[in-house]
Amino acid sequence: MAEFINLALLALLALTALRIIFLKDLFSVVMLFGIYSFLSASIFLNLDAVDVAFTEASVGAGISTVLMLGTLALTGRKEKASKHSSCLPLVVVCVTGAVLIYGTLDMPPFGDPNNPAHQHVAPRYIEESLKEVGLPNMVTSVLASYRGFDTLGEVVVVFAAAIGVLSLLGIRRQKDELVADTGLKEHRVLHVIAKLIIPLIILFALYVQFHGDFGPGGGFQAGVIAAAAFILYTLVFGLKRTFVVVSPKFLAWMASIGVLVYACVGLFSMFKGGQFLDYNQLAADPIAGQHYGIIIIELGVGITVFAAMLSIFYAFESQVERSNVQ
Amino acid sequence: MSFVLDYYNYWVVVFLMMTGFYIVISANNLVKKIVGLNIFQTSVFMLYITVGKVSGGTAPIVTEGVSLYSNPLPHVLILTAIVVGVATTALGLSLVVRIKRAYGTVEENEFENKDDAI
Amino acid sequence: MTVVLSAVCITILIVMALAMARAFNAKTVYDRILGVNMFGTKTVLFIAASGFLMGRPDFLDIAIVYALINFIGMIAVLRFFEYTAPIE
Amino acid sequence: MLILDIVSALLLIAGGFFGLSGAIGLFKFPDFYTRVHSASVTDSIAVILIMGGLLLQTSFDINTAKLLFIMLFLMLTSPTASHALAKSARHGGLASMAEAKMDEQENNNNG
Repeated sequence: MAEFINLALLALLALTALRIIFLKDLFSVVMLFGIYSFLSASIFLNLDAVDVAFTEASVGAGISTVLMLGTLALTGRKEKASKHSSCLPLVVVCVTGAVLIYGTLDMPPFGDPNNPAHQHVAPRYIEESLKEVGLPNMVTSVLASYRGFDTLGEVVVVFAAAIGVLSLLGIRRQKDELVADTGLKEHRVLHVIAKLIIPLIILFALYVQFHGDFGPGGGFQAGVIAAAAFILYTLVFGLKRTFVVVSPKFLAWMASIGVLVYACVGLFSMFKGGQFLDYNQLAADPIAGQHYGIIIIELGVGITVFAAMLSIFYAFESQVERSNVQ
Repeated sequence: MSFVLDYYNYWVVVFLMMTGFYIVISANNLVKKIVGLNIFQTSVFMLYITVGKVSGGTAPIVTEGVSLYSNPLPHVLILTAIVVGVATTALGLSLVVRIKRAYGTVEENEFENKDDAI
Repeated sequence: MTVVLSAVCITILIVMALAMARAFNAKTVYDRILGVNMFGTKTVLFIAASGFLMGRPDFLDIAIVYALINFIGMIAVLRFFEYTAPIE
Repeated sequence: MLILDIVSALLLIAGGFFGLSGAIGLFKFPDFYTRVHSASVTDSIAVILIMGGLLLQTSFDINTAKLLFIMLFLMLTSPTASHALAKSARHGGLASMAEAKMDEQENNNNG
């Protein structure tokens, strides 16, 4: 049954990608891209990558789609007909595709336990991580402990991207420039329901943040889900009212604090006499030290991702509202 | 049949990758190009996760009574790659917005002409 | 029970395919949004049902995220749709 | 235990049936507003039935709570989304079938 679901979902995914090529209405392209992300998340789930499915569903489908829609509101939704002939790209793509298909024939068969990928580092993670780190979720142990330095790099990349977007677009801080009642003000039912479910979303984000050690989830996903709650608030009630709740300046502080918390854990373990990000030094018992370390750095990741994603959204949304005023 | 099942995932990955590639090189509109880039990117994610799957295995979260788990390493790599991917997408989209403001268009051939005029 | 769950999974897959067909070829843009929305809610059900089918129902968190993001995406579409003139 | 299984199977099958009928309605109904009707009403009932069927298979643990949460969430958001969509369509000037017919008749009378 799992194989059948895999076949069917991949076929639907290929169809969606094919349809996106021929659509000229960019609004529809972005909506189909949302479907594409959802489908690929279901495929990840079916291939046992629970955490990846979680991230793709929240980050890929949610944030990218919202940002693309915001861009379309600024750039217009019609793609003009291209004047180039599409012959040359088609030939290039077909030749490259044929070469790659030829290359796949040398790949190990799908799902074989004797594949080279499963021989080298993975057995250690699978067999030892419960003893060494003490968390049931191997993905979290590898992410936060074994490859903690790598994850620090990723968090810095997210932080840098937020700085990049803010320096390119900037958030309008003058309150007068924003209209008092933007957002979907005609939709009364939406106002009531949004007020009802936003607390539920934040609650769920906290659950994901702190349950990530035992089930799917963790800082990246929790940060995005918490940001999604405020994005929903902005979409329904307008940017001006959201600025009262979470101001852009506060977010800038939060984003840096998250990275600093992460890096400080590393420095603290060095101070205790271990290597950078060596959590065993954080407490007398190595396992307890690992637990403290992972909880704190996941919190740092969550705070940074939340602040970075929300400020990126603020930047786009303030552009949209400004262009709407003019 | 088992030959097809063994390689089906890889073929779909190649197809998606080429679809994304085609959109990137043939589309005229910058937003559509970014959508193409994202499709390309997702196909790479799919390749990694396909490699990490073990038949009969289950998700790499320790539970009682399960001994065969899928490979957790590709999952970690892709999890962070997705978040970074969104960060780069956001940066690309903000560049598109700036291009629209500077040139008044996001169609590739149109602002190329304007560049010549300047 | 496995038979029933498989049947339900396949039915939901068919419904997803139909909703997708609606989103691919729609007379108005609203029909397209409707198809996308229906696809989203049916995916939530699919994930829940397939979790029980595979015998590891502890991944329902992902279904919750789907439901949540689907709603937010829908609201975002309606919100930004106001700023763009319809062409269909 | 057996009775619970049978009830759960019945609920699941009924849910699948309603989902399918909604999807067919998406193609068969004549105008947008009737299509919203077919999609959203069957959506709600399919959610209740399928989630109910799955609830009977849990052994009252955290999965039960999560299923209830999903159900509550979908019951709140799915009708709201349909309502907002229909309202936007109305606001955007999309005519229903009856209105389109009336317009046509008026044009015929005038012409």
